Amino acid sequence: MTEMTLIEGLRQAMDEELERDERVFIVGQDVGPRGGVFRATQGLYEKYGEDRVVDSPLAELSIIGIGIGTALYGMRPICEIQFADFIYPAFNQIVSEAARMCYRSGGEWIAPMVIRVPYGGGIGGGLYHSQSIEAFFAHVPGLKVVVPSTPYDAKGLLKSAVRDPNPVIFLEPKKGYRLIRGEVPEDEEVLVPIGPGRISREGTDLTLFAYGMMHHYAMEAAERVAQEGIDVEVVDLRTLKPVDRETVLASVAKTGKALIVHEDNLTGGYGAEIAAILAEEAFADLDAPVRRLAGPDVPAMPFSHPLQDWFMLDADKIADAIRELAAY
Amino acid sequence: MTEMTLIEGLRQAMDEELERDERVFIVGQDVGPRGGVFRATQGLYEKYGEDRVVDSPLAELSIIGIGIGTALYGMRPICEIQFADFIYPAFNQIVSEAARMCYRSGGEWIAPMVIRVPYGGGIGGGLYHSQSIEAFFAHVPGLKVVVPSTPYDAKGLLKSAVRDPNPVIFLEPKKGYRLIRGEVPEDEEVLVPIGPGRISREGTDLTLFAYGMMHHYAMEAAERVAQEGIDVEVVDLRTLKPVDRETVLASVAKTGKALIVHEDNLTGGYGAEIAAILAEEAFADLDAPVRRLAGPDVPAMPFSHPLQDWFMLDADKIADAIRELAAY
Amino acid sequence: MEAQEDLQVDLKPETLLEMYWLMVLSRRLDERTWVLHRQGKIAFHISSIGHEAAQVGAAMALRRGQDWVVPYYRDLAMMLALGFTPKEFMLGVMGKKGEPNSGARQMPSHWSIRRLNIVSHSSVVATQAPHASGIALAIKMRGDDAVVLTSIGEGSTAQGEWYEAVNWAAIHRLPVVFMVENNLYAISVRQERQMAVEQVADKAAGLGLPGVTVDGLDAPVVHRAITEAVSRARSGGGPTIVETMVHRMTPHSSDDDDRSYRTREELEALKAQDPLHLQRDKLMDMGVLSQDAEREVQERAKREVEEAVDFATRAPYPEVSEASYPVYAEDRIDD
Amino acid sequence: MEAQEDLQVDLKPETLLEMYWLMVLSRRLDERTWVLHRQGKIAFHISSIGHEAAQVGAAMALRRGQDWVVPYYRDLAMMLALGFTPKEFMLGVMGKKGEPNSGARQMPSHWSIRRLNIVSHSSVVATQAPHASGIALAIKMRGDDAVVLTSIGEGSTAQGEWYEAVNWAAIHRLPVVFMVENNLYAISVRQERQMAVEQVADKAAGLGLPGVTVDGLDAPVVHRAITEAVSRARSGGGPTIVETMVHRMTPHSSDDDDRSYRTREELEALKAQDPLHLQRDKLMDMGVLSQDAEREVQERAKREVEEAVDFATRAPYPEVSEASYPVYAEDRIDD
Ligand SMILES: Cc1ncc(C[n+]2csc(CCOP(=O)(O)OP(=O)(O)O)c2C)c(N)n1
Ligand SMILES: Cc1ncc(C[n+]2csc(CCOP(=O)(O)OP(=O)(O)O)c2C)c(N)n1
Ligand SMILES: [Mg+2]
Ligand SMILES: [Mg+2]
Repeated sequence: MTEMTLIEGLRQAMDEELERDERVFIVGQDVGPRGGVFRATQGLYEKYGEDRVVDSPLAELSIIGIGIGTALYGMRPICEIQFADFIYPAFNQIVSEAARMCYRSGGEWIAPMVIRVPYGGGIGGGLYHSQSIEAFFAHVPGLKVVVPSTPYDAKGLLKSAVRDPNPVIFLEPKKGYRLIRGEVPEDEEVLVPIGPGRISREGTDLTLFAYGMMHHYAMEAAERVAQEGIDVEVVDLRTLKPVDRETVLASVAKTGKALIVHEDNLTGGYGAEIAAILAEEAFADLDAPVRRLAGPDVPAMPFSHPLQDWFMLDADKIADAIRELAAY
Repeated sequence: MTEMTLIEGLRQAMDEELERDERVFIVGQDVGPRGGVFRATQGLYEKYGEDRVVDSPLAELSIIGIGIGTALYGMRPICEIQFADFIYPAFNQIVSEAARMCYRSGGEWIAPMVIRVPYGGGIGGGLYHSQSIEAFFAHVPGLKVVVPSTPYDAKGLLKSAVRDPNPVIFLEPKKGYRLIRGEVPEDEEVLVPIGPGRISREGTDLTLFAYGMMHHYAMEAAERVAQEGIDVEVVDLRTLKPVDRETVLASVAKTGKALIVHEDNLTGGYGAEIAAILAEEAFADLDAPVRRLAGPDVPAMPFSHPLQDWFMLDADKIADAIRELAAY
Repeated sequence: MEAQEDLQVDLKPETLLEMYWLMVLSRRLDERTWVLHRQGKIAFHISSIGHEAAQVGAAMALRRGQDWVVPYYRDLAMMLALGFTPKEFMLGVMGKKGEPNSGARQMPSHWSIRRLNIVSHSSVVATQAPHASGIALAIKMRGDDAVVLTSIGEGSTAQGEWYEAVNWAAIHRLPVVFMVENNLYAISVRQERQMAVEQVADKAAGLGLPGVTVDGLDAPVVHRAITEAVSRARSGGGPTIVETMVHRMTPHSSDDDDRSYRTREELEALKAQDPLHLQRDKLMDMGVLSQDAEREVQERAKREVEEAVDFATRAPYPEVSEASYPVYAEDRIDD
Repeated sequence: MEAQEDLQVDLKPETLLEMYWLMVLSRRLDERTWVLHRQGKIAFHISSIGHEAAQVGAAMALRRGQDWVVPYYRDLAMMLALGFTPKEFMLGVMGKKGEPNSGARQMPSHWSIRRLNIVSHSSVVATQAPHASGIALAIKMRGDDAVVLTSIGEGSTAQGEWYEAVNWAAIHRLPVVFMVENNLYAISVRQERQMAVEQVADKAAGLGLPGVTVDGLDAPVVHRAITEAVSRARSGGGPTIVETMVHRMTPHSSDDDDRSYRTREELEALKAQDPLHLQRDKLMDMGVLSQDAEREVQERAKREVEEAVDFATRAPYPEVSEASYPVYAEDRIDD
């Protein structure tokens, strides 16, 4: 076991997959000599050369569209979108093309590819370097949407995503790149399956659903309220699409209460789907209203620090929501 | 009062607004001499000329981006996207730009514009001429999302949308363009406010939430089950963003049961938000699980008739869902 | 446009006859589909009438089944020239089970034929162009010697998708040919409203690759232009834009009515220059096509088309269960 | 690039001095902001150092406050030349209350100054270009005589957004100038990876409008090129691409470290051609700028910059409640 950061887990995953399979390559802005603006691909250009780590033009739709083309030919592209906020120019290629390729061709053509996307706020990035985008893509059949919250999962899920035969939107909580540290075995291959959620803390009083950076804060909040006698079960959803309904429902069947946390705007956010699943299928189990704690419904996270703090969730805000729900 | 079709209501609305305000103009593909591929703008080019009814290049992002520019200068563009399925190239301009303009400039700049979008299936359009897209946009703060289901509302809401100081995504149930008929007064100005939902049928046993073409079928289904003694309240949501929470909650407080119907894919669809609102705020009122009846989670509506019928909702399927929920 | 010398001489008589046969087959199949539509037997048709010479000329410049093709909806004649059959087409038109493009999931004329390296495309115009560049990038990465041909209408070159795709190909000198079928209309919108240049090929100068405009009513002329572009691509010389000037001799599709935006005189003038007739007359002048052979070609085409209609009419619709998969690659039946 | 005759003669000495003053002011402000960043007092800076001559030359070719400007993040010097103040800039850098671009909602250098017709833009590159064409379309529709100037980096012209925007302007001959600030880099990616043409101005040929490339280190040269483009636009002659060759003399932003992708020698060579020094030396040679005047300019700039820093440092942060509005136009305070 070695301790490493989230971004180190990601970098190792790419390194190992590039090594393992010559069909794998990386394409994106500044991924080459620069090693990515967050340094996720650092050293890979030097190791694998410019044919395997390709600096794209500043044109997101082409990163995805080109990626799809190479995938149709049998390659396994890892496409990097520099910030989640810049994925919208490629929305058409992702939603109309990558997601529908398998179905529309009756399975004759597939587009296995990973779309790596640093997302989320709290880093002084203002409206356009802080966004969360999972709700858009978790709505689209044909896509898988994955969000790791630990270095182990970051490595293991990214390696699985590279080997997955479908387009995978791989969301990386960028605030946690260097902040989140954890143990990752060195001597064995780390592969985490896409699909299953993970009960990261067992508890009995209520279930807290989270992912990415919010999972990190959720664990902090759960520890804090534990001292007050509130026993929170925390579920790290990890795969948002397809979601692990069994784990979601089983946990709420046990605790009777559900709190869903995400940074993205509340209305129509990913939490709505979890709440809806519970409203449909956990009716008899619920002892309290479902509670969503999410980013406010303003267009995006403001820059100025006090304003950003107002938008951004943290362990304090989550702990408050836990206390309120537990008291119901 | 005159009876007219939905599309006639839309055409009259545009005609009147072009007449009323010289800042209003139409831009889109084939909106000029062709009068739109659905004939929504028929006759307007001849009446108002090529400066007010502008055939755009085949390039959606530019239709929206240009529209935003004109709006910044004080114009009131009505942008037509030919089919909902073709809006994704413009996703970036809509989400990053139009929706965030007011907030990001502290209100100094606004982008008042209407984005008219024929949507929905059941017309043999296959994967790319049948899509529903409301969930994507109803998630975006700064946008309003409107869906009329009657000629009266089509006319009255479109006129309100043109006068609204914000970007409005105006979704038109294209299957109903000529199928849905209704009374519209001729001698008075028809304006329907954006925001309020409408109880289109009072009932006591359960509440059925619908919009657009599905509202049409919902009414049919409600009449059908009425003969079996099930008294359904139907709510035509009309404005999806911002949604009329009061009407939603008041109706369920009365009936205790909620069925939400939409054509779009189930997971992460618009129904999730309604279900979530109910799960959060109608906990004490609900006598049964919330039920969503929606398009299946396949990438889009298939072409071949039997396959399309499998995907598409209709009055029969809605009636079945009503019966099941009523029996809970 | 390129000066058009007597190019026919480049090609063997068999090749010229094959070209003509494919054009006739496509035309008869296309016309028959319009009739089915008028009879209310099918829901939708989009036609390649007037584009056949360009499409057949282009397809025959490829190594069929080895090179890759990323087409668009108007490419019926191109598909036939690549080995797609009238029966397969009719299954698609009628939305019948086993329709090879999409298992009847997509509208007719949305091509995808795996065995021929013909890649699935959507209805969203220009989205296919980046795929073509991507395939070409993969070919280059793998060191293979295949070439990609992708086609598009002139109107659709207004999309940023097309610009970005061509830009990639030009930067990386990828083995791809961007064929443009310029019929001057995008549904009702004329070229002047789509671009400020005279020819789509003029866009090449702004993207850093060669571009040519050729007479798309003349299959051998197109054949030569595409052959040149393909051999440049195959030998590492990079991409080319080949614009073929064609006629859209029908409304945009069976949903369209073109009377609101073009005069009947304009249409008649187009029809007077029917690529099928031009080709026939040339071949007859050259002595390559006899009256008898012409009759035979027509009869054979008619026969094949009727067989296709019968076959597809009798074919079953898909099982309803087919609509539910494959959403993900692991849902594929043969997985 | 255009032949560069002695263009200085076109401009009055006061104008030349005003240009120089604005360049100096921008540079001192910019450098001071880097210092604040190194001191850990601010979170982010993106610099216009090396672009000042082009930006000031361009801004001064406009009717300030009447023409419209749709800029991008690197345009500090342009903003100052249009009437934006150092105090306003510093408020934005520090995220303080009343910051006029966005009320401290956006990152620094995301311009929006209503009173100067400077339009709000996002961080998403190239999205501003269609807005510029749209404003120009509205100007044409209303029969007004304003002109739009929009700026962008060379890398961002790879976006389909830019292509579609320029295409509209060319088709409709709109009164807009597409200024490109070509510093050869998009963060780390060099121009050769962004396009296959030698110059961004070469893209004009493919879009059907004029395009020129000029020395962006020489403010009067840029001034002349933009003046010509503006007067063409104003008189109905349509849009122009004006590419200015500039130097990015800093890393991309305070988040960047350019050592991984460009050598120190390359950077030193750029710095040896500092537009500020070039301009100073020319004005001194011409006798327009004396040693005393130079000292005064520098001191005044320093003073104004320090005043701005003090002012912004003392200014309060926004109230937290400000974060919640205006999501919709009706939420605006003064509505
Ligand atoms: C993105 C997108 N927008 C609009 C449409 C609707 N549409 C289908 S074909 C077409 C015109 C295409 O014209 P062109 O590219 O010239 O090809 P042609 O049909 O003339 O061969 C339009 C507007 C579409 N399919 N996709
Ligand atoms: C759509 C989008 N993709 C990526 C980015 C991240 N990014 C910000 S600036 C930049 C480089 C821009 O280069 P260029 O256009 O040449 O302008 P310069 O910064 O050199 O002036 C990149 C990649 C972005 N802001 N927007
Ligand atoms: Mg065309
Ligand atoms: Mg640059």
